[in-house]
Amino acid sequence: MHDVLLKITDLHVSYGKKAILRGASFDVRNGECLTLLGANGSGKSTSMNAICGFVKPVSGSISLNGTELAGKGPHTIFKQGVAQVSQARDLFPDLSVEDNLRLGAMQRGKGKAAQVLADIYDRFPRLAERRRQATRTLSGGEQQMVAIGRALMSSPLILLLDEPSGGLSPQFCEEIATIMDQLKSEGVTMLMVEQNLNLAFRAADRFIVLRDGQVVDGGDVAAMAGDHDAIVRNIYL
Amino acid sequence: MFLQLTLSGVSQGAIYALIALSLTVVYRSTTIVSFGHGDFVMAGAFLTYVLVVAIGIAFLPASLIAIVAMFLLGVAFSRGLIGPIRGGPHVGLALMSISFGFTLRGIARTVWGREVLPMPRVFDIDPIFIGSVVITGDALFIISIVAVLLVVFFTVLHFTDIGKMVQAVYQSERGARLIGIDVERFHNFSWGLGAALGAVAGVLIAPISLLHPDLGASFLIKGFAAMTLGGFGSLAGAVLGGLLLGVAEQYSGAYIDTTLIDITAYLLIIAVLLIRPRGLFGRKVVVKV
Amino acid sequence: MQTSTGTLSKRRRIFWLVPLIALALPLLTNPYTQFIANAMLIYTLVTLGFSVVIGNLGQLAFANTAFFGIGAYASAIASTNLGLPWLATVPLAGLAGAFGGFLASAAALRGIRLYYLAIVTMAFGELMRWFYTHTGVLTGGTDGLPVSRERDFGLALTSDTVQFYVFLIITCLLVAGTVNLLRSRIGRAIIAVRENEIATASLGIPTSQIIVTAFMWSGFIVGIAGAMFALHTGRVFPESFGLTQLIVNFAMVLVGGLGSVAGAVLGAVALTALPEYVRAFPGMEEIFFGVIVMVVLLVMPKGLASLLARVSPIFQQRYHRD
Amino acid sequence: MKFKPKKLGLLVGLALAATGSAAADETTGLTDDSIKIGVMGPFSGNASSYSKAEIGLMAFYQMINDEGGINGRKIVAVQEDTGCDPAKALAAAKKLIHQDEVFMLHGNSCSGAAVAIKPEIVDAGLPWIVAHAVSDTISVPPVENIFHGVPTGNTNGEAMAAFVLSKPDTKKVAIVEHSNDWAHSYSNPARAYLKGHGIEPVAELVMERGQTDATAQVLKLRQANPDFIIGALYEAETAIFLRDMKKYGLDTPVMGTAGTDLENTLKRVGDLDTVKNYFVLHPYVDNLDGPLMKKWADMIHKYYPDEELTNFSYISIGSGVALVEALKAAGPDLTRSKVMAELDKIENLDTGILSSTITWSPEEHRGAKSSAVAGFVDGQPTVLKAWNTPY
Repeated sequence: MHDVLLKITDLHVSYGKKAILRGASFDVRNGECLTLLGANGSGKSTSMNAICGFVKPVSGSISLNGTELAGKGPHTIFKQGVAQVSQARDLFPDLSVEDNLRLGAMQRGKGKAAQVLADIYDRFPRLAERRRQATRTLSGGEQQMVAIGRALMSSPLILLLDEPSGGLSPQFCEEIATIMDQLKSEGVTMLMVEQNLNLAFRAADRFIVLRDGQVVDGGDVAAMAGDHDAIVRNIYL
Repeated sequence: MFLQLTLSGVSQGAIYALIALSLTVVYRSTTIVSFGHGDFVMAGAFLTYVLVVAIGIAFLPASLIAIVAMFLLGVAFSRGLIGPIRGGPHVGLALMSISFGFTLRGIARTVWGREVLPMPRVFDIDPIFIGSVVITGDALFIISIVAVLLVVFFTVLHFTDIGKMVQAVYQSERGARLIGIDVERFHNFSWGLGAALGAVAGVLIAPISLLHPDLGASFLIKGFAAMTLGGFGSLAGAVLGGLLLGVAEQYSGAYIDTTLIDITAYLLIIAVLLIRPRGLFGRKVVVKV
Repeated sequence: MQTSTGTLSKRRRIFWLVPLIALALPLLTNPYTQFIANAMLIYTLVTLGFSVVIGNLGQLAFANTAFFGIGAYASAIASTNLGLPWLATVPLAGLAGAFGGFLASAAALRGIRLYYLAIVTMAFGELMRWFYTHTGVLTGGTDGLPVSRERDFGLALTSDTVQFYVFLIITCLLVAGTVNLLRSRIGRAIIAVRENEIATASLGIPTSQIIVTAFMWSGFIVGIAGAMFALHTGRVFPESFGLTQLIVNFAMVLVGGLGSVAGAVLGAVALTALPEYVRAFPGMEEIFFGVIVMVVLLVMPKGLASLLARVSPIFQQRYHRD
Repeated sequence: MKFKPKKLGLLVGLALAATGSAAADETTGLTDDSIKIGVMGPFSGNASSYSKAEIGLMAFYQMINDEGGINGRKIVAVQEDTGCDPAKALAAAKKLIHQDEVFMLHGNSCSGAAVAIKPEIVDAGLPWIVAHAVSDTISVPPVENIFHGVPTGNTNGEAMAAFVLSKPDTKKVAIVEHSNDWAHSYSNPARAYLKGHGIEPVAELVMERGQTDATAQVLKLRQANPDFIIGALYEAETAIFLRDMKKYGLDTPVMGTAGTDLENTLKRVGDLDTVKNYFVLHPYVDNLDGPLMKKWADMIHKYYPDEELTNFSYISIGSGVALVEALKAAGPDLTRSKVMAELDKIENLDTGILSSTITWSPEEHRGAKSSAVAGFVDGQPTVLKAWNTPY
């Protein structure tokens, strides 16, 4: 039996009058990596933002280890152990790499911050070299490392990754994939939105497919091995 | 005469700098320019007056109480009046701050409208003479208080974790949410801080000026000019802009014509627009939408 | 905006109903209430002009009071220094106001936006006021400049009632003109610039020209309102065009409803009447104003116009921000 | 469709608030036991400190009423706010004349507002005594129904300049003023008077309202080195100007307007040394805290116990005394014409408060033609006729 870490039940989210999520339900289990697939506008990013508290659900439940998160503010949810690496990365451009990282632990995980910071520098030696540089001077891939590092600083129970490979060169995609492999091996629970299916299937244990704000398909990545076409068809058709 | 003008300009400019800084603190965190800020300055001065004259508290504790009270008023304003309409059109936000300031002014006017109130002299420091230049106790007092305040402010901002968090929110509000900062609370805090800094300016003006309900309006414009001059939204620029404006007023008054003193601020705003819209010190005009 | 021709003509009919009913108003007034009613017409134009720039074009420009003053002074100067009859000064005031609008739009074209634009345009207004104060030869300085109220083309303009009919005609024409402008391609482009300037430009619409047009139209109608104000008070003073005036105009736009033509009328009428009702409480006007605007912002952010829209869908104008 | 009735309702409601139209009637505003007088003043806005004048006037009315009124009639004052704003003042005047239907008007601080409403009042034809605003254009050329009950700008400016020149060897005079009509109403006649005596100002400077620093002005004055400075500044700016003069060691005498007084200026700047060379126009018979003024101070405090008294508080009372004389003389069968005729007959009336007597005639409606000056003599506020010459 897997124990469920994050349980989404019948989630409805709207922007104004426009309904984006219409009763989506899915679970994220401890230690796994779950990928959300779907066409543009199917509600992937909205799911992420709803979990983080950036948008308030109209109805439904988001429960982390039994604690209800729906309706809470983003800072409260963050303190419960949900960290997101957003699509735009949203770094602090004029602050140094080290400050960006350290800020990740200000609201959660302050006690272990020094240790985690050292771990992150081990993991991303390039960031250690550039720790005094302002993040706006970094390359896209390096910035993504800072974003992931910053999220890890809070020692989250679950890490949300919104398009981690977005806008990066193939070489960097490979690097990101390696990083994710490593995170998985360390047992970090991850929920990911990823357009790059190679990356998505390499990293993920399971996937679900969203369409028009509802879950229409899902399964084990291992079981579906080699049948990506079927999934792609399910996403876009 | 030149030195004397400069000195007096710096002393005036220190107050403009403080007001510009308080406006910028609010603007950088909330993207709202507080058009009612002059009245926060006025309210700070009046509160101090009431505490000193009517209740009989000594000036220093009275001004501290007034500053704290203005902090709380700023927070209350943010929570009660700005919060509900955040995300609406900016016109509404601008008018909300104008109306709140207008109301404060109206309250001051109904209570003390027909009086011009003198603040008792606080620091009767004898003026210092250096050659022909006079440094008065007031100037010394204002310049040193503002200097200390600025040093503390920028030290906290750049060298402490709290300051780093503040910078984080300034640079990316979404990023700040991603690291668990309660941005709404931060906005409220910023309004409080802005109101409190404005109140400090009011407290400093009170002993050298006289109190009347329209005290704040002209200082608001000076604050705007300083802010524009320094690059809209730059904290250090606001301070430098304030000092420059203070000095520019004195020079234009003494060397050209005294009718220009009052419009130096406007002329500078227009000149900056025409020549260098990003301000003298701004990297670029930070207009966050 | 999709409207069937049926609703459109219905709306047109309603539009002309208001002035028709208003024609009978002087029967019910004394010179004081007539004076206030005239002020309502003036402020209708002021508010409408302000609303075009703030509500429709979406630019936070505070130059409105400057246009108002420019119009008033243009009228008074033409009347006193050139000896023109008042009616002849009206188009001049409109053109002067439009020129003011052109100057103000220069700031917007330089990429100055939002609060920065607000501050720059505010500075423009205050500089104008300084100019009125310090060029006594032309403007009469702080003693003010009288406006000739001699008979114009057979009209006894000293009479508040005569003024009312003249103002009513001018106001109706300009309100109709504004409604038509906003319905035209230019009007739709103005809204498009507000919603997304870059996207609008990418459609090949000359956004700079649109911005200049909106500012100049705003300056034109507010400038004419200035000429009306000059006649209304008989003498113009620099102090009439200061920051308090700006705040009052601002409040009218917001209370009426941003970017709505009906709202401009309602806001002007309501907030011209209000100070007269609170005369009994001297010194309380600022508090009344402040509190009313704050309450409107909190409970009725789309202003009085939204009440109308609730009453009848005919008034559902899409000019304001949803 | 409900839009129209609603909007019209608002207008109609406003209209109905009016009680018929006002015919210019000789006895409008009169009953057997009351006279309705409209008192306009800047009760709100940034010039509201002037409205102390109207408060003093209304206290005077109440005193008259408590003493039994005039010919069996009591004065009913209808107070209206002008905010010192021309448009607002015009609305106030129209309201008093056509809606409240007062018998006459009395009061008015702020020259700009008074000048703006003048045509309206000329048309309406009811008596109007201007009790505070100083602009000569209000009463020159004389109009049948408009009377000026305070020393006007010309009188004031000349009195200021004459005092300045009464100091032996005054050759160089400088002027510091606000750029508003109030300041010009003092400074322009003073300039004219100086010019008549062959003196051109050595410096003409502006200090705007709201300025909290006068360094530039004071340093320029130090360079010009005048023998006397004429300062047409409001209360707050006067205090700041005097403080900065002291700060930079300039001890030239300063001649101020009737807009400030010695006692309150001393209170505001805090030390005698700063104001010892300050002189003000003083249109009263005694120091503000002198024995002859005490009864008037007591009178105002009887009806307005919390009122802080300044120079403005007393300025309108003199014209009130004159009005009461005229109303008494007009007898019980009062009409507007009779009151105006009686006002025109007032000659050399000692009001017991103004240092100038009041004289009105059909040819001259500026009633008060002189003003004394006050200054500190041996640390005591003293009313002066000329330099070193007590009144």
